[in-house]
Amino acid sequence: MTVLTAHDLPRDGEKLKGVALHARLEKTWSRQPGLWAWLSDVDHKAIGRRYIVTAMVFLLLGGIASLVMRLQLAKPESGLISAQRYNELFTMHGTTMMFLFAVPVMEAMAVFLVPLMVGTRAISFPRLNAFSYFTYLAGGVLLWAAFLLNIAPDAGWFAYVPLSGPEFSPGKRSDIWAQMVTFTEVAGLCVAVEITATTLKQRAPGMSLARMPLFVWAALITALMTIFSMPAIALASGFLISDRLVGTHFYNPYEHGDALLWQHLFWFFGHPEVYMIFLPATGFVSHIVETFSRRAVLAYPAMVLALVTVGIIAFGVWVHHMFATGLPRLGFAFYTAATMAVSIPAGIQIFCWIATIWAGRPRFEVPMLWVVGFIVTFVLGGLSGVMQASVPIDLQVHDTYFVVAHFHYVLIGGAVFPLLGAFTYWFPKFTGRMMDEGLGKIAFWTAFVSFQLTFFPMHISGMLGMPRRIYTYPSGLGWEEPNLLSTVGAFAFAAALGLFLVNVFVSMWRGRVAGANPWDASGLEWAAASPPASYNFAHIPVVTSRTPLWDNRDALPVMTGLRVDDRELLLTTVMEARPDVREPSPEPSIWPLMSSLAVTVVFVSSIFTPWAVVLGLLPVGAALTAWFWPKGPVTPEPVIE
Amino acid sequence: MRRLALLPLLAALGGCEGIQAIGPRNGAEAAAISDLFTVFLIVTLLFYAAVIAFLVAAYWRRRGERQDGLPDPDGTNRDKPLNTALLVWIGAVIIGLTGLTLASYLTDRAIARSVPPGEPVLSVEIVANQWWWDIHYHFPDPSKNIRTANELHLPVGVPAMIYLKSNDVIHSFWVPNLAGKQDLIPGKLTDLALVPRKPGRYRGQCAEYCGIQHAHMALDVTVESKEDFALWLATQQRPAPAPANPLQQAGFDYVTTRECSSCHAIAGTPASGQVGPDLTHLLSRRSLGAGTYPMTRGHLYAWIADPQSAKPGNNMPVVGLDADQLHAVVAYLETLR
Amino acid sequence: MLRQRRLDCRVAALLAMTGATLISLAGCDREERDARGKPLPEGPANLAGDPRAPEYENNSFHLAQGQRLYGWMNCSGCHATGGGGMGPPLMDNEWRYGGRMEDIVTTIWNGRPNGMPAWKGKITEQQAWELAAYVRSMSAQPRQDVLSGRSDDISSTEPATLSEREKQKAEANETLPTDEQD
Amino acid sequence: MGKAGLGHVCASLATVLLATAAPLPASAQPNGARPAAGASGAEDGQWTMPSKDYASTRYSGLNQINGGNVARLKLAFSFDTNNRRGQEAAPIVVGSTMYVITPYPNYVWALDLTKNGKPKWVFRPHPKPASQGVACCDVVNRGAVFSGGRIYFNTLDGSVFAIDAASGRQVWRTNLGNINKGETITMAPLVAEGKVLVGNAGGEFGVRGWLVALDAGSGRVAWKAWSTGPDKDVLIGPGFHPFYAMDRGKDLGVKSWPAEAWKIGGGTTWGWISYDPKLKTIFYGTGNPGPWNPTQRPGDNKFTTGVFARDIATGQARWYYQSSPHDLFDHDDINEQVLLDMPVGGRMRQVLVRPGRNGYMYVIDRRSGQVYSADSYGFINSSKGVDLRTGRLIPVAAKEPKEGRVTRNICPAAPGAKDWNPSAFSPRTGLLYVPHINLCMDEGTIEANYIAGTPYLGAEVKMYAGPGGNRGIFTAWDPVRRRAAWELKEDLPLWSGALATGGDLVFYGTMEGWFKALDARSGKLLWQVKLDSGIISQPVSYRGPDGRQYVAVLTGVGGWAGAIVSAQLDPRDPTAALGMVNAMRDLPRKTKAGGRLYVFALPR
Repeated sequence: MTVLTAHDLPRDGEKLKGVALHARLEKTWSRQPGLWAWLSDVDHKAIGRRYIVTAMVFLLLGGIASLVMRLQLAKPESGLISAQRYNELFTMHGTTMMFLFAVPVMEAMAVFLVPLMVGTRAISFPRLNAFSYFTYLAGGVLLWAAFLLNIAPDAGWFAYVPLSGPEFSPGKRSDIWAQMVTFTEVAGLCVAVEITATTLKQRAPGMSLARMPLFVWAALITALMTIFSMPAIALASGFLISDRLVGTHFYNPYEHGDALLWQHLFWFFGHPEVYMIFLPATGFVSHIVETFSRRAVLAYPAMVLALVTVGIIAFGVWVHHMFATGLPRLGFAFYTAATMAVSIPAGIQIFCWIATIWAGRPRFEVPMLWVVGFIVTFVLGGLSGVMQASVPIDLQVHDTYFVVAHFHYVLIGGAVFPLLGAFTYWFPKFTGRMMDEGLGKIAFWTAFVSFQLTFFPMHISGMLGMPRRIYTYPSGLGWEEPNLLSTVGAFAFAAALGLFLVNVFVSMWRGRVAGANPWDASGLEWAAASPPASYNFAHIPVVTSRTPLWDNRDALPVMTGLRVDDRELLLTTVMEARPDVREPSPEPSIWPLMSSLAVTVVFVSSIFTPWAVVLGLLPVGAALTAWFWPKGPVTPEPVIE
Repeated sequence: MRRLALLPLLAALGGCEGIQAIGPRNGAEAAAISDLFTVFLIVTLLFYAAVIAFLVAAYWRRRGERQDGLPDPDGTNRDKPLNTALLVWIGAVIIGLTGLTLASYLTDRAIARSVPPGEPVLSVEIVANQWWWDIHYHFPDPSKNIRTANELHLPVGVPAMIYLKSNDVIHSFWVPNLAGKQDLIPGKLTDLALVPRKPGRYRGQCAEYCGIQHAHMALDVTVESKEDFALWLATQQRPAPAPANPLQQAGFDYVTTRECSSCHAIAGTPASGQVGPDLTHLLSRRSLGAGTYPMTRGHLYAWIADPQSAKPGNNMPVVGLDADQLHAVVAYLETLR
Repeated sequence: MLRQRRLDCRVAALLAMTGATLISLAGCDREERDARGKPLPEGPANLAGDPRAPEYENNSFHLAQGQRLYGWMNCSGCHATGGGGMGPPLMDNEWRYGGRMEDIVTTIWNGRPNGMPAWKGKITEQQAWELAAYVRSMSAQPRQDVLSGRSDDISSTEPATLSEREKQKAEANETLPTDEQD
Repeated sequence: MGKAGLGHVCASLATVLLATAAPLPASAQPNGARPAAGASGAEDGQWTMPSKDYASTRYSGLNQINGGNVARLKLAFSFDTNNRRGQEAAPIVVGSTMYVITPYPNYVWALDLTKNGKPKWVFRPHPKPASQGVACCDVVNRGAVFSGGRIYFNTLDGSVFAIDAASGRQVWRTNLGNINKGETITMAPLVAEGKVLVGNAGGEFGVRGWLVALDAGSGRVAWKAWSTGPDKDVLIGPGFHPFYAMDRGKDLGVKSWPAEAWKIGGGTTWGWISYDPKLKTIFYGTGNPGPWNPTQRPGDNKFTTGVFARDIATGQARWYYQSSPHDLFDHDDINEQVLLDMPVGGRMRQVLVRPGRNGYMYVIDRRSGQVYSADSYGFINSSKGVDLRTGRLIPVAAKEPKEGRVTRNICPAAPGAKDWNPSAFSPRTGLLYVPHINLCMDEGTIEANYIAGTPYLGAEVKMYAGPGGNRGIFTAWDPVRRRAAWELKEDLPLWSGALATGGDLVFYGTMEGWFKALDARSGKLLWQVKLDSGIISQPVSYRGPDGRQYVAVLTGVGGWAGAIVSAQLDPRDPTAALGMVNAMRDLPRKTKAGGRLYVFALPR
């Protein structure tokens, strides 16, 4: 072979920069036009955007479900919809919001933001990323198609056995639910792996763990939690399906199976899941607070520590969902303590954010408003959570509307508010334009007020003894007023979110065009263009502090020498992020989609026959083979004499 | 916000109102929990107030200050006091939580001891079904046992051990005025001690989603004086009276030989079905269909004519009685007092 | 950029479309819980292909109800889990009085001389149909996707979801052991 | 029949024997046990009642066939009853006529023994066909009785018939049972002191048990003693003196039940009755309480699963002993009681010996009802023994069936360590020959629903072989030394009765269809023949008109254990036939349905 010298390969650097470099990189990284290319795309920004859009669609669907339920509950003994329909609706609402909106949208934000924040050109395993999206989409479509076909699951979003078992949930409703879970498990695990690898190996030179942005920390912890908790639910739903399809007895108490086994497995996943939704949100808040307080977040080490602590404690609290099951009473003390302990790291974070505002020069723009709304709302939810950590109190409020109020306070107040703030904040990165400020403020205030109107009365209906998941209720128990209030509030809240969406669409077309760093923020993602080029960064930035763009206001130090004729990434060491090796990143491919389709066929048909699992392996195997087929020889690396 | 936050406080402390509320202190456990709840409420509200105050202050502090918009990266050098404050805050949080955990633990132990040893204990077995409560009172002399449904009677002040079973799915037994929840889990035997303190009529409801009619699985509870309870018991132990007139006789014949008797039992008659609620003293109860209807003649007609209209999906079928049969059946059932 | 965004919107469109197309496919009433039974002419099963037969047989909710009634009405006492005992087996393809839905409903409703009691007046018409549907499911006669894997009960027969559908004999097998006929 | 049959027999004679003999040292010197004085008459070569005599010895003094010549035993003649259900009856021999009663439809055949069993006449009672639907464990009949020129027998649908033995014409008929409530009659009546004693069956249907005494002449009811309910129904009066405190008290038949439950509480009396002419007392056992699910009937459930001693004239109870208070496992106590006079603790006592369903060999005083001993004769893990002070069974909590949860490995299973099939007693060896079973079960209970005429069980059962893997045992029990003299393991459950003869032989049949003769002292297998179908009936021996000794037995597998063959149950369902099918899946491969009488004798 001909011995090449280093000069023969095109690399970024002195010889190749500016427009020429951009053109060359564009040629290497950008996507070809056309639907086929679109389906084969592996760009983390494109996939991230798709993830977000899809998740928002599911948010809408879940939201509509909740509105119908609120209408039904507006007055006692209402006959608006049948009991069966109502049960399907709350199952769809919970399932959609937890499995198809909240967790995926947080993954989506990470998929889009993390590579930008750590200053790399692509996410690790980009094809896996594409695969995970399509798989997630398939799961969501499966669930909602079932709803349209009148075979929607109706056993609640945590599908307790034996109710969801073969005897008491005839037909395929519960199987569809369980398989939808399997879909989202697979998708979630894929993303978790990518995020872990990206954060640990692809950080810009100099971005040691001690300089890693807080959202990236949150994403990392979340990914690790996903990897540890998902197997539990996979086991649970696997047992359920085999009980229902091949008559195993995992959950059959009569044959010494155990109905509580389900609850243990489910909540061992289910409770960490809540923090998988909450932790990324705290990441958003940290970034927003930092940018709009014009100073670094107070006590960075404490904040990181808080994230890690939550991540660990999250696995020690699942039994607080089972205080009423008659497990040994003394053991409960531990779970009470653990649950209470979660509010220590949470308390630290809250304090640091407020202290940052205190010590900074706060600018109350829309993202910041959402953060304030978050603090006011989430803390209340957190405190009602502290109440439920107490066994005796929980025995009263468990499964009442008090709990419904609680988790909407922590999930909407604690995750959706920051998320909406984050949308406004990173909107320029998604679209290249700014969101409209006026609309944004109106949307926020309506959302904030109507949220309280919707969910605060639920504390009261709960205290007045209203259990959750009842499709109707008698008059005379004092439940009428709170429920009516909630219904009114719910519609106002929906309107507010509608307004937010309008703002999104309007701004997408007519929003003020944003520069690379419209908020004058400090993170690397703001060093890339808005929206970022297909290759994110022309040169890989070098990081010297926690707030790079503030500390190097004139020009960001960069490192050069990556090949531009091939998709090449720079891998760095885990702790110190010293440059390690150069690594090629996979080309676009249609096979992730094909594999995803093959997997879909297996999962869906295994609802009907166990043989699907065996036969289905063939197409899956074929698709994966094509996926991993070694690509043709690239121009070889030079041998330097 | 804080003004709103007082509402549950009122709900919790506003004792008497609510026959299915968490606040009232009608049972030993409920009272203990109610106190604990108040403690929690006060402590948490204090913390909440502190946070909000801090937030507002943080905002007002810098209001009106001209902002050059430039970030202040070396702000971190002036953080010493704040870091100290953070430590103080963490300390406060930990102290608060420890206090609450302790309070919660002690209350829990106290509840566990709520049945003093040696006191006369009433033993009641409650079997949950989709979607009704099957209630058995057990006595040393089995021939004194009684079976009723959807209505629990308890003598005031007498500790009652409630043994809980489920025939199908997981249900949850909950009479908030008296005590917290206890799930009924197939294949397991769970129990709960009730110590009613105040005579009155309360209402409980299944608190674990148990299928299509979860909403209509209520339980009426009557706490009464020992005398009244003894009276009630004596009535329940009596078999059903014989039909007194031809109409009742016709109803009797239908109920005890036709579809009804395949599922329902009426003591003293050939009807011995075990699948459905015992009807021996149907009319002595406050409601029909586990809280679906109040117990009135009209609703009796409605329920028997079409149990699927108000409680669709429940296991009582539409038998399709003609008018005469319906009148007869109702006439007979009305003798079951 | 704009192209990208339009394509993103297609995702949403895709969702809606799949839904729509699926709807146009079989309108699923096979899992409808109709507590009140089919709005069809009442009265005992007319042996000529009663329209209620498929309605009940291919509805998983009715099958499930049939399964519970089978226990509640003590069918299991004589016929066990289909293997029989005091009564003949129900899981095989031997049908003394015919194995079609209509035959089985008639057997349940009117009883049979050699020991099968008449359930007319003890259960409702609908319950008889539900029982018949469940009885047929013991030999996997209904469509596979309405069958249940097992009940929360003692483990007994192989799940209907896995078992081969028993080939139905064309006509009822009326012949009984000679000594039982007088 | 002739050649084919003989050929078949010879062929099977060649086949290897299955049973494995495990003889313990045979008891050399006799133990002093003998049939109750006056309860068994002198040997007349006839066999007039299934239990042979009032003491229920099932012992024939004839000794022409003995250990030396039994190997030459040959088929004399055979007769096809043309009935393919389970044949549990004992042929009755009076003079030169043999009377055979079939299962439903309960034909009675009179066979002329002088003409190799040529039918003289057949009587068809035409019982209601619907009665087949309420017979818990096959449509069996356990035999007819001859007395005073008449044949007395019961039909499945609850009727009692008296027919003229010579002509086969009906003398009277009395209906006692109501099949619409699930009441049937499968037992063999006992005729004594001009009374026909009949009990009902249907403990699986929540019927209320009773024993009725009919006037043998007219068929009118003399007295009726219920097994549950107030004392006046149970015929409990001043003369009632149970030995143990637990059985004393007023109206226990009501007070030991939840309200009303006694009305559907079982306690049927479908088994054996013995009679002591000296004491003028009958002894019989009562069946299981209903439903099987014990949680639905808290209390002792008197007077089920126990032994009654009654005055035969008035029916007034003398004493009662409940062997399984609050029965948990369907352990009916209807097994036979063999009346013996034997030394207990050095003194001769008038006792009854009964191999109980719950696995204990009870020795009970006939006068006082005191239990002298109760020793296990099979494998038991569901109880720790019998407390002789209180008389109560010592339960094992872990084996109690629970609602909604299977309890595993309960031994003995629902049919007990021994079911209805009666044992035989030989005064020559002083041993009791007990054909019994070795089954365990998994049982779970569910709330039973009562609908008149349908099963009232609330239990789900799966049975299987007990320790050792053999489902049957033939035990020679020494009632005095209170231990087994020798035991013989059988693969399949033993569902046939035993016969002991003066030739020191014991005969019994297996469910594969082997008819066997053993040495009464050592248990050595001396002769066996494979017959067309399994044997669950009661072999008898008699002196034929030609003076030769004959041994007769009915084949025709069935009953609870054999229903899988006789009713063509589906072996894929382990819970079929109340869980018995799980233990009998192999039976269809080992035998087929049948219904033939075989009579054997030594060649001339």
